[in-house]
Amino acid sequence: MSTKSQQSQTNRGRIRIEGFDAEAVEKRDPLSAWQPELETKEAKSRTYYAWRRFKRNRLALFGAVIVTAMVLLTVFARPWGLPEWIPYLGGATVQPFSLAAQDPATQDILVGYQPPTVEHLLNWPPSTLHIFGTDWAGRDLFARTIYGGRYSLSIGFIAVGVALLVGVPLGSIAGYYGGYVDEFIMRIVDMLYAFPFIVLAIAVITILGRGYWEIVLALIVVGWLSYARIIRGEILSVKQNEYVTAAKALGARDRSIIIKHIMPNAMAPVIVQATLSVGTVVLTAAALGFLGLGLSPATAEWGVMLNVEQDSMARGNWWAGLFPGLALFFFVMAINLIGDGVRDAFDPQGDKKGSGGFR
Amino acid sequence: MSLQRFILKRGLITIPLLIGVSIMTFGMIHFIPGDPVDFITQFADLDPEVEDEIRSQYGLDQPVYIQYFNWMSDAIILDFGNAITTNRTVGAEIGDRLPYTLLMGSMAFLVTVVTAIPLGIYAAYHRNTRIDQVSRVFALLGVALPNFWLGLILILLFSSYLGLFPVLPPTGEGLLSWDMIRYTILPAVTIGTGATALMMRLMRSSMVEELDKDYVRTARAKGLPEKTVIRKHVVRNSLISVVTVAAIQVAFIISGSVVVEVVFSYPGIGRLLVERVQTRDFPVIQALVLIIGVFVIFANMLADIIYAYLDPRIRY
Amino acid sequence: MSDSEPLVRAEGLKKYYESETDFIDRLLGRRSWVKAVDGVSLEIQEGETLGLVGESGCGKSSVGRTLLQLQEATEGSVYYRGTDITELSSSELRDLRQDVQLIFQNPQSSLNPRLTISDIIGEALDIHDIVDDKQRRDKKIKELLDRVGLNASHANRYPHEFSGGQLQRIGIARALAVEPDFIVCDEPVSALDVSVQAQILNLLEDLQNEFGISYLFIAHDLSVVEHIADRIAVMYLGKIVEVGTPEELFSPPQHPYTEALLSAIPEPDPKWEPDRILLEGTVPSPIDPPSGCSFHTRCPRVIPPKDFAFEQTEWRSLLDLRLRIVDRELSLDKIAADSDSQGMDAALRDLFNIPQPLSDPQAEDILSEALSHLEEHDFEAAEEILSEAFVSPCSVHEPELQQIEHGRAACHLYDSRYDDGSIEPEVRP
Amino acid sequence: MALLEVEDLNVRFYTEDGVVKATNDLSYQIEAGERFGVVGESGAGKSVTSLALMRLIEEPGVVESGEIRFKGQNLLDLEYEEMRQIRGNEIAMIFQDAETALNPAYTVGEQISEAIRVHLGLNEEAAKERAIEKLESVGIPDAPQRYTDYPHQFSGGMQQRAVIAMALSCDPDLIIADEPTTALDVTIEAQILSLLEDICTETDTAIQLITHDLGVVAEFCERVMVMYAGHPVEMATVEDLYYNPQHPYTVGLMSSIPRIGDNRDRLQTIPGRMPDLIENPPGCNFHPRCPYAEEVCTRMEPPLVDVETGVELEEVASDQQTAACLEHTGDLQKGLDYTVTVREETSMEADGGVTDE
Repeated sequence: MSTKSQQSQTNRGRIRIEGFDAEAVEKRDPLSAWQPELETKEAKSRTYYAWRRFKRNRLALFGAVIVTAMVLLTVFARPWGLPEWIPYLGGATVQPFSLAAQDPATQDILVGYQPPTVEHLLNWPPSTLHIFGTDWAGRDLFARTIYGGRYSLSIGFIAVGVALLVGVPLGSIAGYYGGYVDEFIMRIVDMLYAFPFIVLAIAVITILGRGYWEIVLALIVVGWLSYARIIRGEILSVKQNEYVTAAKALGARDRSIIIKHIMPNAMAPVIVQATLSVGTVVLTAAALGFLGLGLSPATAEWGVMLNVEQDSMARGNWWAGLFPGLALFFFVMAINLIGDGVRDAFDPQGDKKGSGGFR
Repeated sequence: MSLQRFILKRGLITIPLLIGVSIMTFGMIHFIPGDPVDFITQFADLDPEVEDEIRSQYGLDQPVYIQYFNWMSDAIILDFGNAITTNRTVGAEIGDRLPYTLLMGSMAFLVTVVTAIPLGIYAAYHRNTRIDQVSRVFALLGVALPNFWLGLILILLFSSYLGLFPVLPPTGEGLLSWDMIRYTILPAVTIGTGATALMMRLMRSSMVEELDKDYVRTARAKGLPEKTVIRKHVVRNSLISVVTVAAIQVAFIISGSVVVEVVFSYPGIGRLLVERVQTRDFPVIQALVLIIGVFVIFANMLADIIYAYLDPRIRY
Repeated sequence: MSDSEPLVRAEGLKKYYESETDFIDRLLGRRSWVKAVDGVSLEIQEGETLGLVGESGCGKSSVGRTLLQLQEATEGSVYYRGTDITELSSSELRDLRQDVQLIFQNPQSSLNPRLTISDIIGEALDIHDIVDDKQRRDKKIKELLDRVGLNASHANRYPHEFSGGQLQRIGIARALAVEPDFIVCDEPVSALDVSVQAQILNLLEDLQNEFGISYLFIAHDLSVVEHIADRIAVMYLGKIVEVGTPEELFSPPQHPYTEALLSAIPEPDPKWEPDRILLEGTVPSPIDPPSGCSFHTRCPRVIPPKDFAFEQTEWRSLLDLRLRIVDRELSLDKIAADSDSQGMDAALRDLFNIPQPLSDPQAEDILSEALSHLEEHDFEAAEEILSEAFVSPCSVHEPELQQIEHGRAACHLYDSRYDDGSIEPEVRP
Repeated sequence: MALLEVEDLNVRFYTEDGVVKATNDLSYQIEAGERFGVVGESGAGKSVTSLALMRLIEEPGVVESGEIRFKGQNLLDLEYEEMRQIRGNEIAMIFQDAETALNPAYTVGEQISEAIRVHLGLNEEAAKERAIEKLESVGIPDAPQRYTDYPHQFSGGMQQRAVIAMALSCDPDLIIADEPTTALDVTIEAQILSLLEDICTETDTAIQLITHDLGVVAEFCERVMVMYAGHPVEMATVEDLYYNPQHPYTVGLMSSIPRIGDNRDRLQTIPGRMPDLIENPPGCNFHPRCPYAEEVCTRMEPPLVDVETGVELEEVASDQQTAACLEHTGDLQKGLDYTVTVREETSMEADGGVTDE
């Protein structure tokens, strides 16, 4: 600092106040026990606050309970063995429990379309334990419904997981590097977006044919688009933050900037979208099953079951289609509740409102 | 940027998109493992000569890009060749079905707009009250209910038990006859439920966002009556952003119609698509996929242009 | 100024951004450039603070970022200790980051919300391998926090728990971690309250005294810069219009823009009687800056044209009228309707405070002719007449930074060649 | 009776983290035609005060107690419809950020004339004419043309002028200007301030100017209230406040602002930071940051008293100086120890307050 010359033409700065001794305050012992908030609270990350908000959201917890329960039901529906191709252990049973008394595939034409009645629930003859009734072939609907969850749920989680693995890296590259890479990737996304979700899935099925992994693949082809779009948009906005410039100014490499600074701050909306997508994907998979473009008609998949029973439902055998539909509905609803909860946890509108108008 | 300029720009962006979509649709058949002739002949055992004849008849002996150009130049004049299963022209097949889907789609769209927008506005204005909670539950139901299952239940309830609507589609009636419209109500409502839930949510959130804007506070500070504040400054602005959502609705309704038409045995293009996928009638599938893709692209373009027209920041 | 090579020196620095053109424009080859920085030269000595002042959009932040090579310069060179850093490879640039650092305006957005304070400062240490083992790293972080006046026990907290002033201290600690010799401070106190602002300014000064760091201190507030800078550069529309020590800058003769800027700052002294210079209009767009001296459209001291005898205010009013005609920003119908039958000529003169008649009869003739064209709504003719007759060197020649009585300024007022308003500087006396 | 009398106003925000005490027993008056400043750092409760006057505090904020008398009438008692008639008509507001305060979907002109139509009952044509007049009066060139422009077509300074024109549209008696120039450059700020000053003198409108900039206050206002942590800590005419501050916080603020040409090498600072208004320090809220604080300050909450008599006043005359520091009630032992010097003029002693020694 240079010393300032005395004569200032502007006649500014005439007033001078001296004696307000800030250092004295810093040196003296605090007069009272009062401490600024920072001193009294423990260190908590934003993830912690998000988790706390999620836990407080009763609807979201309810959703989480339903999803967990359904996952457990499907896992313990029937015993579970390792695939045959694994050497030595092939065929070994890993999960020995069986919640469903009957095998979902056991037919008994004699009891076909047996409605669920109170009698069935109270009388406990082991052979007629059909609490959800039976379908046209006399197969136990309870067993079929909880066993059928294996298809829908696994398709949902696998397809969303893989779609994330495809969409997030592609979207990130597009968003971070921009330019021609961005143009190329996003134009492909735009083109695929021209086809409605299920139409595109049907088109892929047309090419690949039917089957479990074919459905999963079709749903991945359809699913990665939204993640790529969202993460790209998020990255474009996160990139504007000065902490990214700060990292560059420190000499950080691109890779470390993406991993450390950009991705953690851009992921929240993707996670929300992925959660909600599990619901959409399960619905679409069931719809494909319903349209006869999914698994084979004998499979206990929810959509397929509804397809097989649609005419008899219209004829009044309401239970034949009620339970698979309800299962589908509860699962998707629960997923949506969780998704909403996650969104509110990450983007606490309530908090912003909390101090809204106050400044 | 002027509006004309915006339209020009938006139109120019659409061209490569259309080309891309057409190439993808055309390429579909070439991704399928196996010989295209087999699909045309339905895997019949034929002499190699006959096969070659079919090959040249369908232009399959030419290089791929020539095939594309031929297919595309025909497609532009809506000539998609003959359907394999029925041997009628694809154009005629689709022409028969398309009006029904348009009828159902527009009814569903109407249902959606008429219910979703007022409900969304109402919920947003009374946010965090019981009314808002109820609307949230409704939205959740709409999103989570599988539309094919909902359709089945509606048939069971309204057609089978109450007999309010016919179970089977009327035959021999015109498109806009009362019977046809009555028959279309249930499928339209089925699709509309999901679409309404989606749009209501978006309307609500866009309105909530608007309500927090500074200019709403300004309008209140000006002493405008609350009704004017909401109608003029909040609803109008949030409607502008909902226009874009309407385009998403189009895709959503098309998706829905594919499934719901099957549930109701409705004679539209959705059911046609599903039927022909099962019989592997590729010319029809290709034509339908292309038409749907082009339709969605134009719907999006239209929405963007309307948005630009409504938003003065783009208009001027 | 010393003769030795300055620590940082920029020469003819230009930074143009492509303005938001869409692809139709690109297709037609029409591109326009935002001239954020348009030929800036400056030098910063070791241990010196150079203040860079200007209004929003004048390009001061771009200068800072280009100096650090966070943005590529469109033209010009930046020398750090004599080497041209615009030529460096990316790995050499990374090494340079250990010597030059940046402090940001917005303390909230400049710290990653998902990292703890020790992660944030530690990153700087890790990138340049400043400490090798964890213990020394922790100790160094604590030292840094201590140095910037924060409680070292808060190292594992997250940014959202701190106030703006504390966050700014963390930002300073991060910059200090690599022990730089030069720091660009980009509006470091603008977002802070006055009491905290003073704390940060004092901290920056203490650090300078302790470590001999040089600063480029960017701000829009002259009173803040005056307190921290050894020299101040004033920017207007991408160019430096005046440089000097605070005393030089605040004592006349000055660049008219500096004068206006200074006079606009409200003084916290109710009895102070300002002799205020109110600038008309707003800063022109940097896409298409005015010809000649870019300040001439708002300057209260534009040199009058050579052949006329104008009063200064009269000339300024005339210039304003001309600029409005050029922009076609006159609703003649409304003016005519409001003129109370006194005629368009008089109404327009009224509006722009142009006397009737002008003090120079020759100029009066030209003006009345132009006004009569306006009466017929013929903007083009009026524009042509006025633009042809009244030409000032300020609108024709771009002034260069030159030595004036105090410091250096870029203004034709201090160039004897233009004293008479002539526009042909070749004809030297 | 003053134009505006605020008495013991308490505004609370019930947030997740606790109750935010945004204003605490706030009382002040504004006379007709007066230019009244409210100064304080961010979080001091300035804006809440202005929103409370308009009854525009939103969830989860509540006006807990107090009175706001405008022309003798308690605004808090009014029916919604009556209050609406006052808003924009008798009390108008200018917001900080003109860009967001204007609705992007309507023309600037329409946004001005809608208020005119509502309050003055003019028809479309007459309202438009009046709006254009107002636009002209705030110095917008070519107003008839600009009337049909949209906000995004205006520059920042012009937008702020339009917002001012909007506030003026119904000739209010009181304008509440909330940081009207903070978002603007100094040269534009100077234009806007001189415009506001002209308007006030011409139309005899009172202005409550909220700002954190002590320079703006000195230049524009006649009387000032300094706020700290939701409390008014000092109220005085600008001359008194700047030349003879009586509350340690005011003193701290005054000594920490950088002034051009004051030849100081180092700025003085106020240590620490403002409390978060949820859990305020006991006694005097300022004591943890105050160099003059004593043990008594942690126990007693200082009332706002006349600095000369040490008496709490029911009604404060406009030239009286009041401050909320125990020094003035005689409870402080060591007193305040600071000096105010004015260069090239006689040095004024303010050692330990004026009353005691």
